[in-house]
Amino acid sequence: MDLRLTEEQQQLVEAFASLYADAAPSDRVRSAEPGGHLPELWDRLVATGAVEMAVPEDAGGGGASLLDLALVAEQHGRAVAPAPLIEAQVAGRLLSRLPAGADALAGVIAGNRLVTVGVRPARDGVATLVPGGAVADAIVALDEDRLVLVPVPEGTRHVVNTGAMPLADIAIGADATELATGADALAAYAIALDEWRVLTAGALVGIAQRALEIGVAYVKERHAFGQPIGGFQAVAHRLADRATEVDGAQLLTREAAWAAAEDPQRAPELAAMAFGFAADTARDTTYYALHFHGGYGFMLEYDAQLYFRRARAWAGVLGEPRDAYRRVSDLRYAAVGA
Amino acid sequence: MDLRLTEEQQQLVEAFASLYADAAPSDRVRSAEPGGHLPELWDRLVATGAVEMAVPEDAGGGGASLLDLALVAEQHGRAVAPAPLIEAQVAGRLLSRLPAGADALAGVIAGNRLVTVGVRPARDGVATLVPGGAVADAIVALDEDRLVLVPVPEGTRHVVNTGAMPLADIAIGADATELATGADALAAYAIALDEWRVLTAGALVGIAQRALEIGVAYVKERHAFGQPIGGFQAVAHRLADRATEVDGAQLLTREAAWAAAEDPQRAPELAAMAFGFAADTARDTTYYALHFHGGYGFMLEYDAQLYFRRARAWAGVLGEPRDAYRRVSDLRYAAVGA
Amino acid sequence: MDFRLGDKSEVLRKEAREFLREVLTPEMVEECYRTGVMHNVEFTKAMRDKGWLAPGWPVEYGGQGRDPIEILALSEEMARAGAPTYGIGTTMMIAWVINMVGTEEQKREILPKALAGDIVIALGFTEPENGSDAAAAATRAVQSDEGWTINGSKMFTTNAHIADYVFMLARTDPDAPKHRGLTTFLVPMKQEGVEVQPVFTLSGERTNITFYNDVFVSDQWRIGEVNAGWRVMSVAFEREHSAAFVGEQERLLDHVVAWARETPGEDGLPRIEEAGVRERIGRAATEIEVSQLLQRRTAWMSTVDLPTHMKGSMSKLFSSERLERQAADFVEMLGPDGVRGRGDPTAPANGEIEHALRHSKGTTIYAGTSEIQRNIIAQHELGLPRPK
Amino acid sequence: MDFRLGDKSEVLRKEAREFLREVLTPEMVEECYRTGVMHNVEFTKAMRDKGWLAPGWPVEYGGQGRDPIEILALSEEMARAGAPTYGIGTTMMIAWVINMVGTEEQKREILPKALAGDIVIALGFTEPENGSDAAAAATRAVQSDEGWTINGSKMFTTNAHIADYVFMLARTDPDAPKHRGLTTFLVPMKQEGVEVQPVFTLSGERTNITFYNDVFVSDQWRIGEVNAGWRVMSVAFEREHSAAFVGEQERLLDHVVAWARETPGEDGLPRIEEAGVRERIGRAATEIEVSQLLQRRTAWMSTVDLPTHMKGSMSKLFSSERLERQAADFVEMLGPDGVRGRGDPTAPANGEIEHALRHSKGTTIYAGTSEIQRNIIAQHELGLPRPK
Repeated sequence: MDLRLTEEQQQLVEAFASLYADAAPSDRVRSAEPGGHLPELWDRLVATGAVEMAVPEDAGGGGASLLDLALVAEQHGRAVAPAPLIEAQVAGRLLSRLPAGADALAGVIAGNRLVTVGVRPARDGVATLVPGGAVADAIVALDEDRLVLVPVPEGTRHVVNTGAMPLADIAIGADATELATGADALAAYAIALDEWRVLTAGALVGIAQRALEIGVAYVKERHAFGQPIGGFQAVAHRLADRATEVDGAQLLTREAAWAAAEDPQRAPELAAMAFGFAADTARDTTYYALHFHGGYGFMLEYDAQLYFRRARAWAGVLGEPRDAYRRVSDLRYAAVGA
Repeated sequence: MDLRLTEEQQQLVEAFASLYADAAPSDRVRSAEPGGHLPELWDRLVATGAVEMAVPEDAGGGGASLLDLALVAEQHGRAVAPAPLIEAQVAGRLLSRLPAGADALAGVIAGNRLVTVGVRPARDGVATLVPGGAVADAIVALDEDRLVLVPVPEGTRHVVNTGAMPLADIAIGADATELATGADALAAYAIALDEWRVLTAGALVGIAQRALEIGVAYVKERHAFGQPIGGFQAVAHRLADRATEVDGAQLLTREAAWAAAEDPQRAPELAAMAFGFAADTARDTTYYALHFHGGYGFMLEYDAQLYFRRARAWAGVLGEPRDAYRRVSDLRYAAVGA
Repeated sequence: MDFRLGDKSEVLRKEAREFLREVLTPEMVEECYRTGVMHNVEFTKAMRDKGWLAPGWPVEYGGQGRDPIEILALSEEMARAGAPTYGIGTTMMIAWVINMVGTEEQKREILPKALAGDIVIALGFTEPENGSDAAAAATRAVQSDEGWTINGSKMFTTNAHIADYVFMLARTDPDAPKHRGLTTFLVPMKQEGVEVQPVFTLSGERTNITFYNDVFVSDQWRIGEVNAGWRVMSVAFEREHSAAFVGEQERLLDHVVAWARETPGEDGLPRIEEAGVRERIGRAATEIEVSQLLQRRTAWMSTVDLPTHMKGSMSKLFSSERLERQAADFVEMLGPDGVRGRGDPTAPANGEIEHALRHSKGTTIYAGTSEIQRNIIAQHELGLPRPK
Repeated sequence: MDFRLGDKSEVLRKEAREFLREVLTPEMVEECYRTGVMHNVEFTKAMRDKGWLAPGWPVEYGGQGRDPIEILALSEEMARAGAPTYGIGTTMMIAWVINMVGTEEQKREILPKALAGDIVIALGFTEPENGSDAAAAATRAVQSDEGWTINGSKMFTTNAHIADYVFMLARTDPDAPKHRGLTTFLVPMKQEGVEVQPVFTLSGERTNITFYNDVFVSDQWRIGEVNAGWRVMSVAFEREHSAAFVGEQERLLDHVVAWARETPGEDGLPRIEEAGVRERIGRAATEIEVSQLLQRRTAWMSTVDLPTHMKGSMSKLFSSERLERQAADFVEMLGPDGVRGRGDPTAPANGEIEHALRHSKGTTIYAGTSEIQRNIIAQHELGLPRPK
């Protein structure tokens, strides 16, 4: 057992922390609302190889492990960064596993094509609430048992949403290209979804962790009835519970990411666990971080609400934590829908 | 709107409070375990007319309203009284609505026959976990679409249970007498069950209320780190939440009992609400009342655990609060199973 | 016992529903959302015409002499419909204070206008540096020739940008104990030195921060005795028996049930057929019943002259906490569509459920945070030592 | 990163499972339930034969030199099987203290017997008037000729009735600040003046209250310096990296899953097919994974010499709170059958789920209540002011 990051991983974390601090401070996050996309940030991410790194080396990418990407995702979440990085990384990896995806992948690696992925199968020919869909050039979607590459039409409408994400509902039109069909398509999509679960869990851990820091800093500073409000047990104990859950969510998410390569048998189960628990944790942590700001937490001018909204929406586009827990039970105990 | 009790109701409450204080102090409650029946208490209850009062006047009883009975049930719960009063009252009222129940009813009113009721339909010919079944002479049970009076066989086994209740699994044998069949049976049973829900809710309110008093008294007296532990917000705030819920559960249960006569259309819905909410409240209140006793709460010698166990079991023989809430939805919005 | 509100209340409730159907147009509701302002002149005038600006005031003061239970029925319907009553509420609260402790001149000047719906009065209690602890107000009022010079700032002065006055709590004796050095003033807003900056919030509601820079207020606008401001405050709140959110809870559940009935699940059946959905809806319905009972109890207690302080805290605490939890739970229950926001044409229930998630978060904060309510209940209802 | 416990741990885990299958007979388990005593001589001897009484002690002191991660695998299996290790735990904890701070004579006398499983040492920290605040101990030890006279009482001295010694925290200088006037003693139990009264508990476990009436303890049995008792206590706890209940959580879930697979619901299908049941099982499985990771982290941290204090609190807090919630939730999930108690032949899962409901309630209380753990985390992990 070893819970330390390698030196390379530490450098990776620091590099992205500093990229986000520089390119996505909270005032820019705020000004990118409601569309939720910051082109300068996206360009920086592409330039630094954040998408390319996710693609395996034999497909021309950087060959980062899912654990490396999860560490980046934590930083992404800490910054509540307005850029569809996780979806683009997952789409890139997915394309790399599909011979028919080579062309699109080339554009992704070259950095001149933004491709994301719909995280639920299309319904009635429409991929709904596709993360990054409102700003992507194309998306990968599962339509029945076909994986297709769908060019995003001009003028695709951004769906207004709680988390100021660049979401869109995208109809799978005649110009969609088939990438895979049948069992191959389903298997590739299942892997992609698990990767998305883990990386989104990583981002949710980052959201929760940063929200906790913001909340703790506030209650240390704010005084009421002659003392810092962080000295009241009603405040301190709720935050202690959250700190515990944040630590747990981080360990679990890192374990799930690690397992993708090191313990593939447990990886799907751990991905569902991490997604459900990180979503619960991000929701509850951002709740209290905001709540203990009192009226200030309710102000758009304060950062707490940025985290509060995204904690709910980033997870919400896939489904609620209860869905994830049912999936855990199914994967582990082979009941319904496993 | 008037939330005051009448003078008669106040006298009723005081009379039963004093009966229980006298006949069922906590050391006797404890000594009646695990069987959960205190014959002297039962005799006192019968002698004071506690069963008879529940039966309508035109059937030879005292004609108490369900609200009156709910007030008695609150006192019953406060004392965690080891006697199947609620089941006997409900059975008496049920028998009074069935012509074929006249004989049995006569014995109930005369006080020489203890009849209770199974609160779930029999399964495979067995009425399971019948409250009071281990000490009853007979029970009323629903077997498919037949309501039957079942003599309790000699040597019926007491089911060991969390709440030290006199529960039994009772097979419906050849000596069972038919009381009603078809729609009549189902309708009469439905009313009886709603009455049992309301009265049990009343008892759960009593449990919660008394447990809160016990918990509050303890945290006022117990000191740690130089102050009464009730002065710590971690303690005080949890108890404030419980006090609020206890008040709410009492209002709701009284409303449900009142509605049986005054607002029959809403009565079933309110009965389900009261049962679910009182069960939640009793569970949570007894939890904290015990918890804030620290190690002492864990000792059988202290009263907190008496309440903790009964809060769970008295409600549990019907089902969990979630079932009650589903029923509320069904009754109100006419979905499944209404 | 009698759990009916009574005929007068039910008649009033029916009348309110008809009124709202007629007067509260979708455009008006939409305007509230768009501007974030819960005050509408046209709506206020229509309320005035019904006599509903001061339904609880005695008839001799221009009210309808209704009891707190009738008023509850009225306000529950207003909240359930999402009517813009916030400005009416603050204005009439302060008008009542003036009616009770004001000078004849103040009454002459303010009451007719308030009762006519012609003026708006905003509340200036909270400051940037004090929230829950209103008595810690630091805004100074210094006596000068025939008046007072005010310096300081007030936070969350909702409606200040459309208000004629801010009813302000200011420190007039910095050397006295904190509750004894305060005085209340009705500060006219249209004057030099007053600055109003908008503050936008998570729910879309607009509030303000207001700054007072050498603002002169004639002694005519001092309300109550000098240094008796804290007593005046208690007059302001004595008719507020609780700030529960039953109407909001009901509105949310209405939307959720409609959604669950018309939205098919994966099996093609309406989602209200699912065990989990039924459970969540039934739980919310139960909590609403409890919220309503707790609120009605405080109203009823005030009709029989029982003190409502702790019971009002229970009502506010329970209702707001459960509203918040319900909104969060229902947004999750909607599944991915739950993230579609109010304002988007594809949002379920016109985005009302998503909006409730954001709106409800404020209800456990303003009008006394949940933590303050729990302190009150612990200390005054349970007799615990004052929590620290 | 590497989340594997490592080969040595997995080998040990397998060995532990085999050992438990062989040694821990149903009769032995049943005896624990019946007597409420989590100590069994036969089991202890079998543990000794495996070298598992002191697996983490250095080899030169009679241990196996295993690292904290291996020990975790071992203790997790013990807890999952419900093995009677409580007496072993307290005995070896104090044996280690003696190994570290005891005199040569004390070591000679105690260590071989402890390592042989021949003696039981109970803990005497808590008193009737102090729970969470152990340093407030009031039991007095007064120096007399070549020894000490002890008067007072200790609460929750589990196993005192079968113990050879109680390791006692006693006040030796009532005038010193509360942490500085304490001394620790190993009090032989078989002597005049010692009285043990049984205390029965909600879970069925038996503990004791012990009274000390002019009990003479020779100075030979003073452990550590006079008035240095609080320092000695820290030695006792320094190897306790966390008191998590992962094994208990796993045992509970094992029983629940078996029940859900074999029990038909109203539709005749196994209950594990129900959405609600799947959700509750999956949530518990997730929380167990988190409990395990938090616990393993503290063990791992100690292997790389990182301080584990706050992280141990997190592990204990999370694991015990979730165990409690899971037990309550699962009992409700069983429906009415959930009230059938351990000991009844009709109880689902042999009553283990019902028993877990009662047993789990203690886990958030002993070894530092959840409130104490939250105080520690708030103060030391988050840097908040010391909560009051």
